[in-house]
Amino acid sequence: MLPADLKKNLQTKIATVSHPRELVVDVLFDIQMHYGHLTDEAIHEAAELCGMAPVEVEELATFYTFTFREPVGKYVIHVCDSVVCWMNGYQTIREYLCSKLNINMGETTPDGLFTLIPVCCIGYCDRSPAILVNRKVHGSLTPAKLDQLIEKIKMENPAHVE
Amino acid sequence: MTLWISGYILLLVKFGLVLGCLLFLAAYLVWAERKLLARLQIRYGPNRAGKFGLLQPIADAVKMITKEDIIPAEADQSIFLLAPTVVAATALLMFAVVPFGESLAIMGQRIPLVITDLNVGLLFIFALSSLGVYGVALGGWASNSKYSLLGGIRGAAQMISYELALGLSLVPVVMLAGSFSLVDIVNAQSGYPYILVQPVSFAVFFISAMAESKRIPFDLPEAENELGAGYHTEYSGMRFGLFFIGEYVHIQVLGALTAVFFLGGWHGPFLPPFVWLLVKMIFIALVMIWIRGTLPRLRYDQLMALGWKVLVPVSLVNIIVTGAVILMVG
Amino acid sequence: MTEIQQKNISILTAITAIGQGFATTFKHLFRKPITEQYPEEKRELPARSRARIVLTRDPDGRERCVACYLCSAVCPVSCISMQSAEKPDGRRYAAWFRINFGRCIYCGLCEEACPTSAIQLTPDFENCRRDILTLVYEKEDLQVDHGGKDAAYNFYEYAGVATDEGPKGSHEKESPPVNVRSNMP
Amino acid sequence: MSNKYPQILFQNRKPDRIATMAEYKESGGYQALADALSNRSPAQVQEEILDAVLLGRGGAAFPAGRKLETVAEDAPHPRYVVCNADEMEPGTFKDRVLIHADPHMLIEGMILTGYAVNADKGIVFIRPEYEGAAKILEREIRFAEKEGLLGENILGSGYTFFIDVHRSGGRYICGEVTAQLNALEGRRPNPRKPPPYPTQKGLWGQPTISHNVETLCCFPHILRNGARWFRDLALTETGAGTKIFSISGKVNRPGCYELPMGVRLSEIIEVHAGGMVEGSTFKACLPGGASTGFLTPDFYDIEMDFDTLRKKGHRLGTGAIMVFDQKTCLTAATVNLLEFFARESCGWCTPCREGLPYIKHLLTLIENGQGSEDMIPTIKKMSAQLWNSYCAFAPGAVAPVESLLVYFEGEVREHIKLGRCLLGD
Amino acid sequence: MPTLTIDSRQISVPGNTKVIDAAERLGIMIPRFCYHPALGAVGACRVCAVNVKEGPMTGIQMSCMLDAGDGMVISTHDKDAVDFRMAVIEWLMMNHPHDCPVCDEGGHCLLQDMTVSGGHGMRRYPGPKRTHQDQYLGPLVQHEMNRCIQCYRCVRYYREYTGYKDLGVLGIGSRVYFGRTGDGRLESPFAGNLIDICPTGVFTDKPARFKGRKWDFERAATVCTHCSLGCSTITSSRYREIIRQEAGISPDTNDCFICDRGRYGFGYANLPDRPRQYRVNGNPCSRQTAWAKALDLLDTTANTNNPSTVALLVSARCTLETLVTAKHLCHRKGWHGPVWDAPSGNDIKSRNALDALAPELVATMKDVRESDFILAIGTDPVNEAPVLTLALRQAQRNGAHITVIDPRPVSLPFDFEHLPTSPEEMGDQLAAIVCAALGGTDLSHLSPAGKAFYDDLVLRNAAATVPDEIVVALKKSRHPVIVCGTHMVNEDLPVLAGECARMINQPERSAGLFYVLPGANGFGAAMFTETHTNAGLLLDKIKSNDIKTLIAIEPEGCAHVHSSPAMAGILKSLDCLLVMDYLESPLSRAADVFIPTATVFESGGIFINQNGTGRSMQPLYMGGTPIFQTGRTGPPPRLFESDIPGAEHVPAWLPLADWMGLSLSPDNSKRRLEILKYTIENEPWLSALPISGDTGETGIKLRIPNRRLNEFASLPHTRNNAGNSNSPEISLYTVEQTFGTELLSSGSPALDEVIPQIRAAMHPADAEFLNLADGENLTLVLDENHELPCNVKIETDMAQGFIFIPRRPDLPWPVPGFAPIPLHPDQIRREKGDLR
Repeated sequence: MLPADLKKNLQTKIATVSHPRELVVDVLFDIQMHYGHLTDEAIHEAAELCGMAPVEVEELATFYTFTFREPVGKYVIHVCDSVVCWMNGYQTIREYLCSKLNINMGETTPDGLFTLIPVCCIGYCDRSPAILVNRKVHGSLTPAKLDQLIEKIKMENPAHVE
Repeated sequence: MTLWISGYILLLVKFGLVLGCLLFLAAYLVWAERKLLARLQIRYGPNRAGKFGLLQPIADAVKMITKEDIIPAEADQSIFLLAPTVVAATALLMFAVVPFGESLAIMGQRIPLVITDLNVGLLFIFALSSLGVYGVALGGWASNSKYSLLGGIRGAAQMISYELALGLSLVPVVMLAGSFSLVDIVNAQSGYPYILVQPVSFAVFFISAMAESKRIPFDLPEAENELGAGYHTEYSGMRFGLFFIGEYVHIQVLGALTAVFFLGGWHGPFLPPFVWLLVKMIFIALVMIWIRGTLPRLRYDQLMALGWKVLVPVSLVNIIVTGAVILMVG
Repeated sequence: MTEIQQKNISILTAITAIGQGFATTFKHLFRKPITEQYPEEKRELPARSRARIVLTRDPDGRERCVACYLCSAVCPVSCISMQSAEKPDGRRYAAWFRINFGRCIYCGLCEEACPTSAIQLTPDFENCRRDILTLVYEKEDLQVDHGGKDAAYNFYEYAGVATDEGPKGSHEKESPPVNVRSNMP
Repeated sequence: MSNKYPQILFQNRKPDRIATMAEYKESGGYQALADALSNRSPAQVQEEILDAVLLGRGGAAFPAGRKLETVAEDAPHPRYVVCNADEMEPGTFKDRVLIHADPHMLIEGMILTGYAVNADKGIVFIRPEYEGAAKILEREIRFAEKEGLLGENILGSGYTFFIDVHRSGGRYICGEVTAQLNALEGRRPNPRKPPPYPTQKGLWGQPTISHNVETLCCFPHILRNGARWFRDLALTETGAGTKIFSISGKVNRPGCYELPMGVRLSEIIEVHAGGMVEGSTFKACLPGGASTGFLTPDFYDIEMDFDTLRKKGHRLGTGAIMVFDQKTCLTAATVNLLEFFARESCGWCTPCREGLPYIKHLLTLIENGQGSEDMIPTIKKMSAQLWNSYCAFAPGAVAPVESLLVYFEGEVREHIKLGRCLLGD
Repeated sequence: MPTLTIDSRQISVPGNTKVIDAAERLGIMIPRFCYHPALGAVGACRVCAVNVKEGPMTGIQMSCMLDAGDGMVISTHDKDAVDFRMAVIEWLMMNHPHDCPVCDEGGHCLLQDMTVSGGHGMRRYPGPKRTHQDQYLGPLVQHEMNRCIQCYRCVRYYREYTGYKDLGVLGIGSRVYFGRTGDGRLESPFAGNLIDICPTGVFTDKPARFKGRKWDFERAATVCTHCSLGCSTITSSRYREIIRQEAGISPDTNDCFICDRGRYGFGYANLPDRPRQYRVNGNPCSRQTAWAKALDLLDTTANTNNPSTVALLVSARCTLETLVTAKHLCHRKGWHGPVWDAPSGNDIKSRNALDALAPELVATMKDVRESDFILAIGTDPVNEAPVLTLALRQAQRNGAHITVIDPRPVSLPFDFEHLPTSPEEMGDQLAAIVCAALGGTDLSHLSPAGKAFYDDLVLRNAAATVPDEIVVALKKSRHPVIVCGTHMVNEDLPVLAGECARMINQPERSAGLFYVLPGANGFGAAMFTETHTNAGLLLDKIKSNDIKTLIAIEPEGCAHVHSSPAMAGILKSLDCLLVMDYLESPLSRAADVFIPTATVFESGGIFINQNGTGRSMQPLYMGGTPIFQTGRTGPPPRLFESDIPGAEHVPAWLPLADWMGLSLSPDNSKRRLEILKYTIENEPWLSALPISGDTGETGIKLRIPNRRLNEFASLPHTRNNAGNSNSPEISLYTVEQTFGTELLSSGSPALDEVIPQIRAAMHPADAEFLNLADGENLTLVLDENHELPCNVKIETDMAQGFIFIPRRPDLPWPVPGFAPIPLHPDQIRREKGDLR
């Protein structure tokens, strides 16, 4: 169930546009923010809000990269695997992340903190190799930098540290 | 009066004997042909019914008689039924003028060993052999099947063509013997058989005779691989058997005629006359089988060319030569 | 002149050729026949001879026939009939399968059409019966307990349908099932 | 190192922060808007743009002025202007830099475009990776509205225009104009096949003008300084204006550089990008993003201009130059590019959906040394056949493959012969 | 008319023709997957590539996307085009499983055909195959996603064509998935068409799963008999069992699609308990015995009683041959009837409708699809004539305004206007709309009757208010169609609707009139049954002993009165009951003589659909007990027999013709032609039908004997005020539902699972008055002997003062639904405790 204020908020937002369905991606992002990922319930709620059929929303949710239909961690790390990053050390970064977090691409750490997902070019080729952490970019990465980043996040989320 | 009656009895006895012998011989000729043909082809031939398959003809006869007589729905029924009998009957009738030996004298009566000694026996034979064509042509036509029809047409064309050569080939023989009667012809050969003086005539006669009896290599009317079985494709059971009998009686008739015209008929040393005739007949039949086992079938145009372009001219030339020789020798 | 000579020669050769032919056949008269005496002498037929039809089994001993009707469709004499049905595990099979050997002409088209190698022709050819109804073979009569000529083949390993052979994606040359809701791009 | 060429779009670019509205105005911003609203008719605006030979900077290089003209005078309202900020071509990042450098330039460009076609609403369609840029735009749009530069009755001219920022869900195909319209409508972003063209029936069936960020940013400058000035900025006869080149790969200073149209590739690499990195030599580059073909050292001196490259059988695309050195296996790079394209195909038409994975699979086998000689003609033929797909996605996707097999066929065959990749990984 | 050259042959086609269609006119079949005439072109599959040699765009082009242009030169067998098509097939086959042997589509699979004809015979792609998990889509459609070739036909059909929204395309790229959000039955009652429309085996017929292959089926074009629309179907049978039905193509009626009721409703013909034996007094007997007994009984009655004590009952499921023979028999013998056994006075209303149907106004389904304004009154399309919904949807997609005036909670899969109105007020609403739309129109050309009618409309107009947009839409409309039902209306409404259509038919606006009639042959039944009687009167006459002998031929309502003492009493007062039917019913069990009849699949027959189009079908198969019943699960018995077991049945007209003294040939097919000849020649109205009985693909439009366009009927001016809202009574109506109420299809085992639970729909206000909540169980006390348990379903979108329950044949019913039943609140009990 969506919290009343979020629902209200979305309803007001939708009321301002002429076609409710044009906001479906924004609604999905907001609901995703609430649940962490798009649960089946979330799909139905988004559908109801936008006046669409659930399967129409599902069509979009399964289409886009940034709508997660499966559970993800608190921090979603998108690792760019397109050609420039690939040329400049994507392999190293990916392997380092996988071994450091002890998961494969597409998986979530058991503590629910990190999810690793490959992504196509994120437009930071000048700072390759680059990753997005919750859509915030981190470029020109080295293993040392990654260590810092992950340690910092882990520090900020003590509850998740086992 | 009694003479009249005894003559009839005698005739009937002769009929019975000749018919029985012919049919028996025909049956065993089939056996012999199958057996010999098999050996020519390194096979065994019939060997299941009796020792050496000797009971095979009887088995065949039983089968033929008991098999269903199928008449095609579209066939011309009466003619279809009649045709085989024409073939068989004409073949059998030809034997009426074939002499088996000198006349016997029993109880003071002179019994000629021929069913009837016609003074135009030769013509009688030609007439019957021409009639045989009707059986083939009618059978082929009445079946209302394209294979049969083609077979019948071929048969008619072939027999008409070779009839001529056959007749011409015998003109020298008649010239030599001076008679149309078969008895006279045989008697004329008491010294030497005509084959010695008329080898060309013999060859033409033999080839034409084979063509007349539709034997390989002249079996185009029934050519199995192109026409099914030709004019008798649609026949089954004993009606088919009649065609079969006709063919094998024909072989015997031709064997006998060859013997009569060229091999001195029943003349021969040591053995009784009719045995000689039999031996000569069988010999000719065996030669025919041997030819069958060796030669492939002619093509239709080859067949016609052989008949018209080779055999007829050759026999004509032979007649002139023979006539000239007779005139010269006197 | 030369032409006539040549013609003479050709007639001569023809006659000798015919003569040779007669000689050959005559010689054959004295050779021992090569015929095999069938019921007394029996010989092993090649494995691919086409005679009695069987229904073979998978390597694991299960029915191969999926009752796809291809053999009955291709049969030129319409001697095969069957009814397909589904097993609880999702396999398609023949609820009944019947071949009328009274009609069968042993052409082998059914075997060629069979996509699962189930129906096969065997060299077993002595199948004459007096009662024509006994020539109608049911599934039980046709089934054998081996894989015949193609012993290793298992159709369900390749077909891609979910059965007890394995779920989707577990068969030969298959990727695991697509997860359409995956977070992976 | 400073740039000797005039900086037009990057005039207010600062290394550490975004140009404010005040700074933009100071550099002459919004003058073109005020001038157009009061002194020019929409038709005149269109004419000026057409005159400037401004070619679309998003990759297709369609004349921007011509596109404006296709919106009929009596077309129904509302009309839309869509700003395509869904920059997902690998190697391209100019739009992000532009928005981060001077967001108001884009806003003014959009208003001007809106004015030129009498549009009612502008929508910035932005990719979710650029969340920062989206936030900046939203904020600056609010500022502009407060200043009366946007919204109802702009600068008292009676012209009303609103701008919304719309976030994509993140897919390459959303950058395709017609697919983008579907995405904006909350439908699956499959491309639509014209006709009708978006300028007749676009978003919600209404006339819609869609432009790339960089194209829109050129509008204020053209209108302020004139079409002639804009054309003269280019170094070549056929080019017009400046182009932002985003250079990445094995160069010392990757980044965005505003250079005149027609600048030589060698100059871009050696002067502006600081040359190749230590120990690397130039092997090839992709001149305009992932959907263009490889430029070999033979083209090292080429003038970077839409027309020149087209004549040589290449495309300038987005002007995103990715430089490969001799240590990079181009087969592997192409496999990576194909991986990207196969993943991003929307799945609408068969050649793209199935053909790209097919070619990718074959090329991967070759790269891994499991290939065979007969795969090369198969790939060639199939690449050519992919040109017959529904939208321009698949032809773009096979561009690197086709050029790989033209210029580097030997290298590919080497893989097959040796059964492995010569250049590691 | 552009003229273009395709493969060196020229053709002229109308503008806007696609090249693929132009080629088809030349007989050149260009391969296609995503293209479908009903769905249009989208250019997704790319398999219809041709090479354009001359034209605006040369080179490889998709023929489905390309408008035929003047002077185009096109090659379909050019090497480039063939190569490209072969490549497309290879791509499609990359991931297609090799499971054709176990796939039900095998044998009529477009992909198989295209793969073979496209020349791609050998797999070249070395990679693994993609797989998908399947979904459960309900009992009718089987899903096997591995086989998908992503042509998008299914979603385009399901979402765009029908308007239902629970099937979609999920995912992206090569992992796109066509399915629902989760397992579950497809909501659309037209989901079965997915089976036809899928070019390969993703959606297959579940009830027919693994039953056989197309080449083994006896197939014939048939006409659907599950409502009055007369959709084209193609029926397949094998081993004396009907296996499956597909949609036939008939542009004037169903286009390319049918509803699931029509698709799966054939089950009654296969039922194991279908009566296949003659019976005398309930005991099985031979045909001769039963025949003799029947003759004997009829003779006795005719001698001892007046012939008018014999009555003949027919229904709308009888074929035209049966109806005509029955009529002539009655006339010749002086019997009572034939009486149309129709519920709810549908017979009278249908006759009224046909009286008002001017030939010029007759609208076909095609007219409905192409209409721009549709006013549906007294009909619930999805439930009464499902395929009409699809026609409405097509009109709506093209921008038509659709209004439904009906008391029921009508739901359609698209946007429309619903005015929930009680049957009494529907006429007023209609009058108000027409009147308002005609305001300002010049009506001077009207005849006096027309003027009088208009005045009546104006009078009625005052009684109702209607939304303005309907009036505006009607005013703008060029091709409005009035659709009028016959079930949920008063007796005069069909006439009113017909006259209104006449009224709005102006020079600038050509109006159409479309009636929804009861039963497959409602048209025929209305034409050939006696007008002065009906089933209700017949029952009265039996009760009063005026009728002593009843011959019931394939009856509708009377047959399905379950164990009702009242009915049993009625039957007891008969001297003789003769039943002919192919369904088992209480009536057939009570018959003195029972004659099993053939279904339309076995006997063929002509049906006249609601717009007067005669459609015939040929017999599909001989009939007889299906082999799966004689052989159980095992093989069929190994017997040589000349008789087909269970094929004793005769067409219903045969005994009638026999009694009438017609001498018919003993040969089945000859006999059929003879009765057709008799039927057509003896009814001048049917003369347009060919004596061969072959009406072709689209049927033959009959000339409806009727009034001219400018004649108006005079209507009763006063309206029936029976439904007084102050009365505490609530009217209980039995209504049709897509599944479960139509007599024939409700016996189909395939549909068992989709028949919904019996729920009593009521307005929230009524529910509040009765103190009932949604989902609550309640019992309706019909009389002292009959109670009906059901479940409350509160519907906001319906008229007040009604309870609607589905008219299921298995309802315990005191009177077989001839009229609405007024219920006093006391008769509505909550299951637990008393009301209030």
